[in-house]
Amino acid sequence: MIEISAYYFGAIALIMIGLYAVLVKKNLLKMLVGLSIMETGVNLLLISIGYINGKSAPILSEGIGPKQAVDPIPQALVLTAIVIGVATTAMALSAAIILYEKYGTLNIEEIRRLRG
Amino acid sequence: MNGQYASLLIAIPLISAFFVPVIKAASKKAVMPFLVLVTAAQTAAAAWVFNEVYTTGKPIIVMAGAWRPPVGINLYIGHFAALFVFIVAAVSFLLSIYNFKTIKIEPIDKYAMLFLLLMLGATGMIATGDIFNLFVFMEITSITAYALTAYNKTGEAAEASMKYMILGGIGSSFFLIGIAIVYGSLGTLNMAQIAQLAGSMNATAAQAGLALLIFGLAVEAELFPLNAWAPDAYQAAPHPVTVMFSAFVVKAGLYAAARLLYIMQSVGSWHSVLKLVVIMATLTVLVAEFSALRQRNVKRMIAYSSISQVGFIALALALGTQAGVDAGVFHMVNHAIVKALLFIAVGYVAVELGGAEMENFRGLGRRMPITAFSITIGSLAVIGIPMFNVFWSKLRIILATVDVGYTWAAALVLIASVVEAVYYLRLLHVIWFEGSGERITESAALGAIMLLLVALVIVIGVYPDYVWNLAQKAGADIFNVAQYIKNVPLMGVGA
Amino acid sequence: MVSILKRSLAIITILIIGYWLAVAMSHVPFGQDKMLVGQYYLNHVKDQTGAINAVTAIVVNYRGFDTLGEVTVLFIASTGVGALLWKRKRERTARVPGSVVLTTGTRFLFPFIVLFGAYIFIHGHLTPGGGFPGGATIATGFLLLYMAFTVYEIPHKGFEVTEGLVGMSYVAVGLIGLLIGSYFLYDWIWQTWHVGTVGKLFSGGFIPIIYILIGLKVGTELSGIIDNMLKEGVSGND
Amino acid sequence: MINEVPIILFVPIVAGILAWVLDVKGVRELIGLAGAVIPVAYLIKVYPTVADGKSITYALTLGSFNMSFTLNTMTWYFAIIGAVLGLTMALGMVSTAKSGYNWLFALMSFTAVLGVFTAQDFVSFFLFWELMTFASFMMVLKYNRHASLKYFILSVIGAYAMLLGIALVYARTGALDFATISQVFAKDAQLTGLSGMGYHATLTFSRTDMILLFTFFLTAFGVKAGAFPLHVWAPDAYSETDQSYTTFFSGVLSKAGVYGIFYVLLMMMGAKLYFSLGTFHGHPLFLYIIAWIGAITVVVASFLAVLQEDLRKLLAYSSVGQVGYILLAIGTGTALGFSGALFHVLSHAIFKGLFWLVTAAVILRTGKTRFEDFGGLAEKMPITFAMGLVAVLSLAGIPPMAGFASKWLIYEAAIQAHMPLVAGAIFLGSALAFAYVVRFLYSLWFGQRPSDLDDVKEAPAPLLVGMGILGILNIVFGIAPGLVVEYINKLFRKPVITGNYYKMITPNGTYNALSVTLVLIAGIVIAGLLYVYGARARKVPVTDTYQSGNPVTEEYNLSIRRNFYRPLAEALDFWLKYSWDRFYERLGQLSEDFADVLRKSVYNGNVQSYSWYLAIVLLILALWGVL
Amino acid sequence: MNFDVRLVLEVIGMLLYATFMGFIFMGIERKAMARIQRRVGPPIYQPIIDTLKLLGKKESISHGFIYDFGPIFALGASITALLFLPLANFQLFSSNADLIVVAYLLEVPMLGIMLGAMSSGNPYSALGVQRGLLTMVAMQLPYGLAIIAIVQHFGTFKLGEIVALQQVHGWSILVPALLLAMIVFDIVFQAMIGLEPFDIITAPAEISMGPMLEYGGKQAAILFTQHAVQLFAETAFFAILFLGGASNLLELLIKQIAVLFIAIFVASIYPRFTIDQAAKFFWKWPTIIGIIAVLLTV
Repeated sequence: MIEISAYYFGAIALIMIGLYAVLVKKNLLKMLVGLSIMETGVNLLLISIGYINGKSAPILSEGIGPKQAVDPIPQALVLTAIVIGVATTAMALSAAIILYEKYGTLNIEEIRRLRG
Repeated sequence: MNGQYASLLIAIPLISAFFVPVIKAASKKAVMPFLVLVTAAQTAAAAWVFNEVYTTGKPIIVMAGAWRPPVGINLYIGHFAALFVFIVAAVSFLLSIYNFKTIKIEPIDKYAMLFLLLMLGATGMIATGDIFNLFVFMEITSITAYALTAYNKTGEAAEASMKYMILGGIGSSFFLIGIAIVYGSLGTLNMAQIAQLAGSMNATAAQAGLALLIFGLAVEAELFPLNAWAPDAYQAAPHPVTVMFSAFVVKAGLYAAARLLYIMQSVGSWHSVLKLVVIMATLTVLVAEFSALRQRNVKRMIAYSSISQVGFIALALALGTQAGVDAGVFHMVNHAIVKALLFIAVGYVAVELGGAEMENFRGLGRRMPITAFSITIGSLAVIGIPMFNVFWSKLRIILATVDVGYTWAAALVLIASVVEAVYYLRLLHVIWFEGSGERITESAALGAIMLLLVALVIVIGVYPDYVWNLAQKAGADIFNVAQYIKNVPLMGVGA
Repeated sequence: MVSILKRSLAIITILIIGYWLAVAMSHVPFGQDKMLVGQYYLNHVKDQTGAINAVTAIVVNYRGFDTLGEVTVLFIASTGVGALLWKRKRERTARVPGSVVLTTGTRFLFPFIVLFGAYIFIHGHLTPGGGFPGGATIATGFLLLYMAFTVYEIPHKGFEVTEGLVGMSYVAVGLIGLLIGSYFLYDWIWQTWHVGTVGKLFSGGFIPIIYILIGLKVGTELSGIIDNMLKEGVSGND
Repeated sequence: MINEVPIILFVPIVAGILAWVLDVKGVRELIGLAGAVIPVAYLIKVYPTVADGKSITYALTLGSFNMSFTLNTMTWYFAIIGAVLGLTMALGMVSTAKSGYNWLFALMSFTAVLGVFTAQDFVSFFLFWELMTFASFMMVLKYNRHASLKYFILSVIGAYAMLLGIALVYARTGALDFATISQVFAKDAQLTGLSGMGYHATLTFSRTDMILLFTFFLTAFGVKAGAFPLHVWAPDAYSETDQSYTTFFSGVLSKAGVYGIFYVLLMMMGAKLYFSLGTFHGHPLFLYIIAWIGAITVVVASFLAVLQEDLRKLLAYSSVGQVGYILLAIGTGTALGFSGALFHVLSHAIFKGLFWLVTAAVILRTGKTRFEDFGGLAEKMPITFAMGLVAVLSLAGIPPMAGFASKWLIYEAAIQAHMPLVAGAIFLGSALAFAYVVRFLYSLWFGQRPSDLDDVKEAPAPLLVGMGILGILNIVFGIAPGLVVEYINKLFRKPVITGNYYKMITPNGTYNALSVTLVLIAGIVIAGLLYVYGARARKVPVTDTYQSGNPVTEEYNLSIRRNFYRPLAEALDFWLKYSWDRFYERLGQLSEDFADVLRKSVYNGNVQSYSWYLAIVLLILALWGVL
Repeated sequence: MNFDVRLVLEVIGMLLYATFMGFIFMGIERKAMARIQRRVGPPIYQPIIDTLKLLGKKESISHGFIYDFGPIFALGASITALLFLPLANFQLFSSNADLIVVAYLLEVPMLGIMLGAMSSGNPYSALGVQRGLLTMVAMQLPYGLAIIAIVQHFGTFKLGEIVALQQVHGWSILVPALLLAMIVFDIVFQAMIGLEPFDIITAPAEISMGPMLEYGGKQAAILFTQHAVQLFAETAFFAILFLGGASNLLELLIKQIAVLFIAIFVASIYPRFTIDQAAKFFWKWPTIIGIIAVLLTV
């Protein structure tokens, strides 16, 4: 069996839970929630990559020199990724609103006018 | 002007997009003309960059904030990017005129912003030299695309958009995981540096990372079976947006995938990844062409055709040879022109006759002769008739494919091409030899646009050398990774 | 039956994929120093940007392009939501007015929330936070207003114009850099003039300026999204 | 550098485009005609050069492919056939073409065919090949969608097979020009020959490669030549277009396939194919296959031609059958056979061209195509009838005609090559040819004339000129086959067939066309004397015939117009149940259904399924990564 | 070709001889048939009388130029075919054309007859034409195979050489393969000279002489003459190919009559086939035998 950190495990587990929701849930909103969970998992994964044992946040105020800080880049990336996630979710939700208006349902199996 | 002004390519659309609300507050009518202005400016800037890159023969490295890579993010406007940024800008310019006729649904100001941002996203994706920045631009592109797909606000549009979002969301998540793995292994995000260090990655991690990156991009690049969103989105999106999808959005994805593929070529399992992409590309071509065969909606039919052509390009890019990449780039250019032409014409018909159903095309030759002529030339070009541009790139692709030994792939895509010929020719028959109707006055501006594209198709078809040279240079830009690394002025951080 | 089959298939699938990811990640050791470019940032952040928050410095300065893109993404979201939910005439349809506690609390808290948000983005280069959290905080204030008052609406036009102007200013700041330092998004304030002392409020080059802009922008955009989502089209239209 | 070659090549298409753009009645005909005359004139001008064995080359670079076009002894022969037919086509089209569209694509295919014949590298060969397919397809599309699609699909399958072949050659040799590739093949053939003797060498092309190449190119050329079983497009396509154009279409375009087989399969890779594929009963296997394809094509197409009820279809099947003769002759693998094939290329072009012009004239004047609607036109269109008779005599292989000379060579070649069954096919085929041309004669020209054809006029002058050219050529080359044979000998750089202008001497046979002609004339004169000696004849109408004592009125139809060869169909009923055409149609239908199923099940509209696709890809990646 | 007086005389003499003998053959045919059927039959010279009578008719009708030209062409072609055969010691033009040419020339008269018949406009004639052509189609395959067998065996197309080789090595029919070929050829021969069971083309009782139906007067006379010449040429052809040719006219005549009698016997035994039966028949046994013959001689 492989050795894997709990943080990684947690992040991957979140991603997989999200994927599971997307693959199984019939309700559109639940699928979107699944997507969000995936994004969260990815963000967690990303940020846990930057962690270095025993170091603190990369704010170089008193007592924390360049050698005492964790990798700042993943944090910056995650900041961006979160915003992107928010944007996607917002878009998805507004599309869902329209869908509900036009189809009267959020069941994914009934939203199938475009096919073939 | 120094090369850093190439950053205007990003700045112009962005600042203009932000300016739109201000303009709208002043006069709502000014929005569309403003769009024309901006795209014209962008085209001018892109033309300047293009000229600069191709005359000096050196790429322009835009370093944001004066930080040398890998510390800062750099834009790498090499031969490929210069060429494609120009295509993006020029197509957008044409579309900004096309918008007048096709976009009637409010709110137009929002549409204008999204339009500019889609252009921006594609430009950025093509130009960037940083893998995370690529992700950001990819998201800009795709979120704009989601919004624009649903722009018509019909049920179909929202449905298509939703499909696109879910698949795109999954794709981008996994892409990000890929980034995480790469960053975690190498500690850098700069593509040139990744290329330098890729060989030192742990084989398993590298394989997974590369696979995930390609997976994420393949969703954007419409490779089967990750392209299920594409026909719906193409069909439901407003016509200019469809043109953009086909002409450059998907190309940006393809380019990004190709770029990542080649910079990671020292990864152990590189060849297997290539083979995988070849298989997917071949399947893309096959499935898309067969799906288009009985299509009753012409726009959707052409969408399928577009997907299949994308498969062609992906096939060429994944061959792993210089010839293949050159051919792929050449096909990208040709496909951008031809599909822009087709979608513009079909969209125009749909606007004038109330839908892109096959029935509306009966007697089109008599009703809208210029449009019908454009569709004809476009279709013939796609089929690969000589004297039209696609012929050359298809020929190149097949030669390159067999050269690598993928005779089966070449055979399969050619079979698919036969199918393609069938449905296009059926369309042509419907247009010219069936039905009739009263003449419709065609818009002069659109006629001019279409004829311009027709002229391009024919000129490249008759004299392909110029574009082929461009494509060769652009192909070398993608393929020659050593040169790429050399071109990026990496500062010696860590390396 | 089908559902069970599907579920079990899904579970098997995600287990395999998860296992694969785990295997891949196991080669990216956790908690170890893998920094390459990161270390460079930590070493030079103070003298090169004048900020002590390395993350902020990276976000705004070193990787300014990302942030520009990020702002754009949010802008797209707001525009997109606006475009999708656009109706010729829209109204709020909330029926139940907020309770006394809520309304009073909101009235009382709103200025502080805004202030706090402002604080966050102004001090972005010194403390954790920055434009995005700050803007989000401000938007929470407006959300509170929406929840408390059934008729409340943000001043759309003003918000939209602000959004645009602020965004333009951001790009303009970048372009000024291009003019002064001949690099886009060049930190002309710090690198040219070295304004301020490291660790104090007036430092960090253009980080505070950009964060203020971002804060405003995020605030207005998120508020706009909230507004759009809360309203519904009046019947008979579209 | 501009020499004759580019002029010959590009004048027609330029003229076509001009005619299409201007599209003024009168002007477009003039331009089109000019576009067809100029190549002929220039080709005649360069005749002394090519006859000397020199060649004229025109090279250009397009898309960084080096292309070259050469007129040499070989290519000139095909080019002049194409050009003359093109000229007659243009003459015909002056009368029959109603729009610039026809001129554009007819002349485009003119250029394309010349390009195919003169190309010296695979790129230009393929380019013009495609152009040719496309132009001819457009000519058919205007008249019939189904026929044109069938034609196009098969052609494109062929073209793509060729493309694969080209790509394979390119992959192995890195070259695209014929000269280099020929050298590589020649060298490789030697090595293969050596390795057969126990000497080990690394070969450029393996046996599998050669089998692939042979299949690819044979498919490509077979489609265009209309070889069995890829012939099904031909009858429909030949008939569903402007009949003046069919002159060219059937007379020349099908020869492109023959040219390809001759040039690529035989001259370029013949030796290599021979060594790689081995022999069968002493014949090189690949030639044996070609010969049998030819033989089957002859028999099948001729049988079907006999049974047709439509004038155009009959001629179309006949075209297919005649091309079968050419393939068969090539398949004999002897110099004599090749000579016969080349000669038959010429004679088929001129007699079938003549046939189609006659058909064009008839259809133009009557507007009918089915045999049951015709009759008694000989009186109304005597010159056309005379020309039709020449064509009939030539096709049926009546001695002093071009058709006989070439057929005779093929007989000799096939029998001498010890391919008796194949030769038997020729006997059968020529009897069938006899049968179907008689049908042509009877239904069109003789018998009782339907009353609605009473005011039919003689064919228009340009058409008559076109027919005249071809008719005279038929007779000239028939009486003096040496003219052609002498030229063909130059191709082989040795006298394959000796003799003089009138006499052909093969190793084991002779044919003196002039003496046959003279004796025939003498015989006719003798018979004529007998006739003159007899009492004067009184002319009576056609209906005034013996009818077992039954008086017949004018309205009573005395001609057998429908199902003329019914008994044959009855004798063949077992075989007629099977049809390749139907087979292909069904195949097409099947693939369309398949496409439907695929489309509906893959793109089923459910985004969850789509997500599953993604998951499956991930799963595959995962399995591949983990395992 | 230089003008050769001797050749001209030979040609004229041979034509007269052949025509005369051809008529006699026709007479023999009728007489023998009658004798077999236990009738008296007309005198052997009856065809000559018939022909002269027809030629002497005061008036004949014509359906147009082709109607007249058809028989003339047919006769001309028959004469041509005849003159290219090496008849005994008379080589005539035979060095100018070989087996294939002659085989073709022997079919050309058919075209003339067809032309004339078709232009007559009589449906029976048309039927005759159809039957004639179908018979030809049917018989051509075995016919071709027989000829191929000959050529393959002797390795030459030249009739003169074939005759010479037979004179040296013995008759063709002594070779087993060529015997088979001869059998095939003999079956075909019935059809060539229009006798039962393959007299489908004229089928007197069914379609009233088919192609010849409309003809009377001088045209009919020409057709009779043509038939005579053709009969002579074909029997000679048979003799040349299989019976070792001849060194003088008498020998040739004997062989021709022998051939003729075989044909007559066969004809009087078998009833007429319908046309599709004929086709099926020809494509079955004669073809198979022919294939065996050619494969044996490869």
